[in-house]
Amino acid sequence: MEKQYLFTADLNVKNLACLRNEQVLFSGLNVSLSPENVLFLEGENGSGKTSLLRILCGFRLPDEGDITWGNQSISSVPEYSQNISYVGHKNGIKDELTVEENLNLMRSMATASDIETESVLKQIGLFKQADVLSRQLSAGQKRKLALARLMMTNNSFWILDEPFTSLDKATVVFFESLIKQHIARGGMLILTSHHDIDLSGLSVHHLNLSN
Amino acid sequence: MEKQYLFTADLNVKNLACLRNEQVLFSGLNVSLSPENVLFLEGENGSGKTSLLRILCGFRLPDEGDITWGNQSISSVPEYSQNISYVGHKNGIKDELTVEENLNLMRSMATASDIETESVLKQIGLFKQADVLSRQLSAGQKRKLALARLMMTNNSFWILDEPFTSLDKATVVFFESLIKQHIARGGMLILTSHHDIDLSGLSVHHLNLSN
Amino acid sequence: MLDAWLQIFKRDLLIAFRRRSEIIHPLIFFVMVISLFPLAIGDDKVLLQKIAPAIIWVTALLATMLSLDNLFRSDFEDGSLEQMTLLKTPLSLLVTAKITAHWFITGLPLLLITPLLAVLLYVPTEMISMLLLTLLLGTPTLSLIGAVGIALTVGLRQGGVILSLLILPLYIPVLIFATLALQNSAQGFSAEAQLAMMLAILVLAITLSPFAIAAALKVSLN
Amino acid sequence: MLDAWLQIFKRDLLIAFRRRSEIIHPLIFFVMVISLFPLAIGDDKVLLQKIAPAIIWVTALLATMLSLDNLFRSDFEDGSLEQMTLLKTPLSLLVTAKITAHWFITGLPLLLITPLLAVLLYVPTEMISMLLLTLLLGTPTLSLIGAVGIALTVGLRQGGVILSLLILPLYIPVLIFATLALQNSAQGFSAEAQLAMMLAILVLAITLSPFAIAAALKVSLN
Amino acid sequence: MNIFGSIKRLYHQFASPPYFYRISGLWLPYIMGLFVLLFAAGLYSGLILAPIDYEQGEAYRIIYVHVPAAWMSMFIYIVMAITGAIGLIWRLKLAEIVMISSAPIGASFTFLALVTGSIWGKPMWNTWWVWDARLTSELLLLFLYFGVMALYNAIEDKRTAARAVAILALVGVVNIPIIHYSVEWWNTLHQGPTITKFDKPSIHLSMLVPLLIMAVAFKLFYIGSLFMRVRTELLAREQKSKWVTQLLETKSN
Ligand code: HEM
Ligand SMILES: Nc1ncnc2c1ncn2[C@@H]1O[C@H](COP(=O)(O)OP(=O)(O)OP(=O)(O)O)[C@@H](O)[C@H]1O
Ligand SMILES: Nc1ncnc2c1ncn2[C@@H]1O[C@H](COP(=O)(O)OP(=O)(O)OP(=O)(O)O)[C@@H](O)[C@H]1O
Ligand SMILES: [Mg+2]
Ligand SMILES: [Mg+2]
Repeated sequence: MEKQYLFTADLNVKNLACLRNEQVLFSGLNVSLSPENVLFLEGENGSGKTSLLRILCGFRLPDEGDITWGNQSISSVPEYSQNISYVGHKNGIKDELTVEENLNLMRSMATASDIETESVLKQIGLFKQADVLSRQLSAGQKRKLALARLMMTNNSFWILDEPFTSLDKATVVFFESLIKQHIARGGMLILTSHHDIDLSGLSVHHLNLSN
Repeated sequence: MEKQYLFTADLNVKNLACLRNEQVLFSGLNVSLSPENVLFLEGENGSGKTSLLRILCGFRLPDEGDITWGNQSISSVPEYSQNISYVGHKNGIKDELTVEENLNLMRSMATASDIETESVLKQIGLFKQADVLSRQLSAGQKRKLALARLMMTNNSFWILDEPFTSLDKATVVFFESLIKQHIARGGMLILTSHHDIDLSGLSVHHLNLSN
Repeated sequence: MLDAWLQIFKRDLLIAFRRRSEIIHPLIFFVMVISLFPLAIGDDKVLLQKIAPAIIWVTALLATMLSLDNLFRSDFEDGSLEQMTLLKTPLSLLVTAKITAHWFITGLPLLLITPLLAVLLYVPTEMISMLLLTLLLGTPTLSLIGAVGIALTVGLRQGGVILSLLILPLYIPVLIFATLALQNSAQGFSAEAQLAMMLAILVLAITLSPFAIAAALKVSLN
Repeated sequence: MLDAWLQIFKRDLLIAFRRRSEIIHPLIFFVMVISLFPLAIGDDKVLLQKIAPAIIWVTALLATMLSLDNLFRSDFEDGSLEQMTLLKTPLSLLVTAKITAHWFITGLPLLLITPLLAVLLYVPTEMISMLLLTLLLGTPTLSLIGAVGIALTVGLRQGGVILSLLILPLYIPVLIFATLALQNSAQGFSAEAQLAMMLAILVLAITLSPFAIAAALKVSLN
Repeated sequence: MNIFGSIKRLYHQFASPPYFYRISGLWLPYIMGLFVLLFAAGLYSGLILAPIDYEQGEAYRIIYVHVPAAWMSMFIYIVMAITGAIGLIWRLKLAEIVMISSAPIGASFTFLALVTGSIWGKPMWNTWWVWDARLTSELLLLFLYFGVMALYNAIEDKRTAARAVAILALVGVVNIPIIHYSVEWWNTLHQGPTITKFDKPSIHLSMLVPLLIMAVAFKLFYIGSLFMRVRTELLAREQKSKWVTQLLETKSN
């Protein structure tokens, strides 16, 4: 049994609004999420899922509303964003580094997890490619590497935008079980996906952004 | 009932091999595909699906083997590649053009189909975004626009690499029906997808590249 | 065929106008870099007058080279290049559309602003027309040759291909003939020989480089 | 904290060595552009000697500006930048790691090759040390200021496009002080005032620009 | 209730778009009217009442446009930097709009200073342009203004654009002292400080007074045209907000 996460709290979103090009994407949005819970964002293409996730990460300022983490505004809790593992549409890996170098870099920049790089490589099936430049990976292999970020650190809040694009079925199953472990350890997760994801046994809240 | 395609022939792949970084991805590959048929490429991440598709498009030369189109080597039939509609991992749309301009550009560069741009916009659900710069689209909206390429021209050979990434369910259903129409008109299709695609009623050949 | 040419030509012009800055940038670069020299040298009229043609030509050359940087890059990265190779119109023809558009967007404005800069650098008025003539004959050549280099580097981004190493040596003949022509005409000699040579190079570049460019681009798709 | 700094520093050096051309390119550019001038002007010793410091400085400035182009671009495009803002170490500190690495990769080689180029341009040997001193004080400032411009434009696809409009005006004070220092010392006057000024600008740039850069990068992520 | 709180409240009230729109609409006619009066007075006293300069003859009279324009070019840039900082820190929309609306006005004054300067330079120095420090740094100021406008136009999302521009304006503000002190740091052709040495202005009072009148007139013109620009920009940005729709309704009735 893995260790429980130490740093967790409730996330509360109140009356949130987001504009793009003077168009309201969503407004008056209220959500909250506690540890051991999953928030599944749904909505058609262009409904604002990515925009919402980026606001939660702090990349983008909301046009209205407040986001609190344990009753404090997220902008006043620096630990909040340091505790996020984000995998967005972009992979966030360096093409010019090898697979192993990329993994080690991810680990060294944050509170590292205990797991060995070698073991991660084996689990995501890139052990043979450890010394290959990431540029030479296939689309799905790159995505695997991006998701491996989740295993390298000890962050309790995961934000995943369409995480399973290009992944083959076996890898999807692996990451699904990783998500379950994460939740069991007291983690939190917000994700979007247009494909069905097996989250059976977890407490999943759905939020649909289409209107 | 739509018009049948005029330019079609059998595709034959003989003894094909592809190397990447001195590693054999596949070799001794034999496939053939006739009009009104679908070839579904399968295989785990990094098994060489994209590489195979790019060879068929003529972007990459095979390391061994022959590809013929109606018994002629594809390199000696310039019409072969002009008859391909390819949607790869990259979208092939110009960020700085509006949605409508992108569509018109796709149409003007090849044998155009009869369908009106406006009607395409409505069908793919981008009618409201017609004058939006493509850079400002969401991931899924961009993908829709890339796939709209299929509707703008009269090409009988479609090559689709992971076409439905980021698409919402309604759009997936729409493009599935488009594929069925295409095949009914005597078209050919090669595609890859890690997600299940509803191709019921079509004659689908499966080829698995994992070994 | 010509239709596709026109479409690409129009597309590139349109994109440039959308970005607007794409047109102004080489111009601003040209003006700014040229005005760096008087600042660095000091306001010495005789000296500036002497080196003005060299400064203007070297800067025009750099502005052209730098403005080319994006000529195929974005088409390569967004996948448009793949699509272009699947068209009826041969790629070698399509690239000429792109280069023509590029010259209209960058080369022409340079020509138009040159008289003003020449005056600021104390170039005698009777030499300005010769300066313009050399630029008119030279900048299209620079665009064409530069495009070959860019095409080679676009796919091999990682491969250690060094743009200025590829391009600048090829630019040097143009530069030498142009400045020789200017020196000759400043001293009252005829510059016809040099101008003829520049014209010859231009014709050669127009006929050959499209094929080189198309071939290089196809390699980059591998 | 310092650990993350070192990691980014090492990462950037490693990537640069992987690409190799990244290191050589500004150097090649520097050498080639400087050698264009004797070609364009003709081998006039007195003239070249007079304008050599100006040429070297203007070219160094351009080389720095151009080499910066990719400083944040690839981090932005592949999503590493997003990840960097989620770290414990403040972004303003991490960017200094990147800029330091960048200076070691581009600024330092320029310094090392300058004596050779100076000799080729007939710069008197006693002036070379002053030239190096101005470059040593100046090029880090150029990197820091340039990085602000780069950070502001990184989100724009056409990034490099308005770059020179943003950056070159900010470079000019450095250029003026450096060339004034050189002129003074060439005429046997003291250049201390100018050097002190350059040092002051450098200190100012080191203390303030990291914050401006980090803010600009965050804006780009929007 | 403390004084600090009431200042803050006042400030927030003034910075709220509808309030600003209403107040500026009330003030605008007076500002422009005063501008016209002062401008006429300045021109009259400068071009007709003030004595001829014993060295420069009539040509010097261009000073009444040149110097105020040059001052405005620097003043407006500083305003941009300050409002930019306010916009960055407190995310005040109005500050952002004031900043970005100032840019074209500032650029125009800079252009005016350059043109009048070089018109003046022709009789004085016998050349339209010299590459000296003040002239060059003023030219740079023009480029900085252009850079600000170009960057703003290049970014679609206007709030993002405003933040980016604010950073640029703050960084570029270092150029202002360089312009101002350039005549002291470098020996240049350009006139040294004559007016700004307040302890002992080396200019005759009868020349100084019209100059100061013109300076005030130019400031008023800036404020007036700034108000007009800000008002249109506010309307454009807040199209969909309640106060604008109400405004339009009352207008159309
Ligand atoms: C294109 C040419 C010129 C430019 C760009 C220019 C620029 C400037 C600038 C920026 C200032 C304001 C300086 C400050 O307050 O810090 C200024 C002030 C002034 N300029 Fe010029 N100028 C030009 C030509 C001239 C000429 C030809 C003259 C007359 C010989 C002249 C006379 C003055 C005077 C008397 C002042 C007021 C100085 C003071 O601050 O006390 N300028 N000019
Ligand atoms: N540019 C490249 N240079 C060198 N090797 C490459 C390059 N692109 C891909 N490869 C290698 O070729 C193999 C096949 O890649 P390909 O992209 O064809 O896989 P794929 O089947 O499409 O995978 P996915 O399902 O992830 O898209 C991979 O092992 C990869 O490492
Ligand atoms: N950079 C941008 N500038 C302006 N508008 C944008 C930008 N990015 C996205 N938008 C707009 O914001 C809206 C929401 O985009 P977002 O990426 O959040 O959608 P999404 O729900 O993630 O869609 P998808 O399922 O396709 O990923 C879209 O309508 C899009 O047009
Ligand atoms: Mg999305
Ligand atoms: Mg693939």
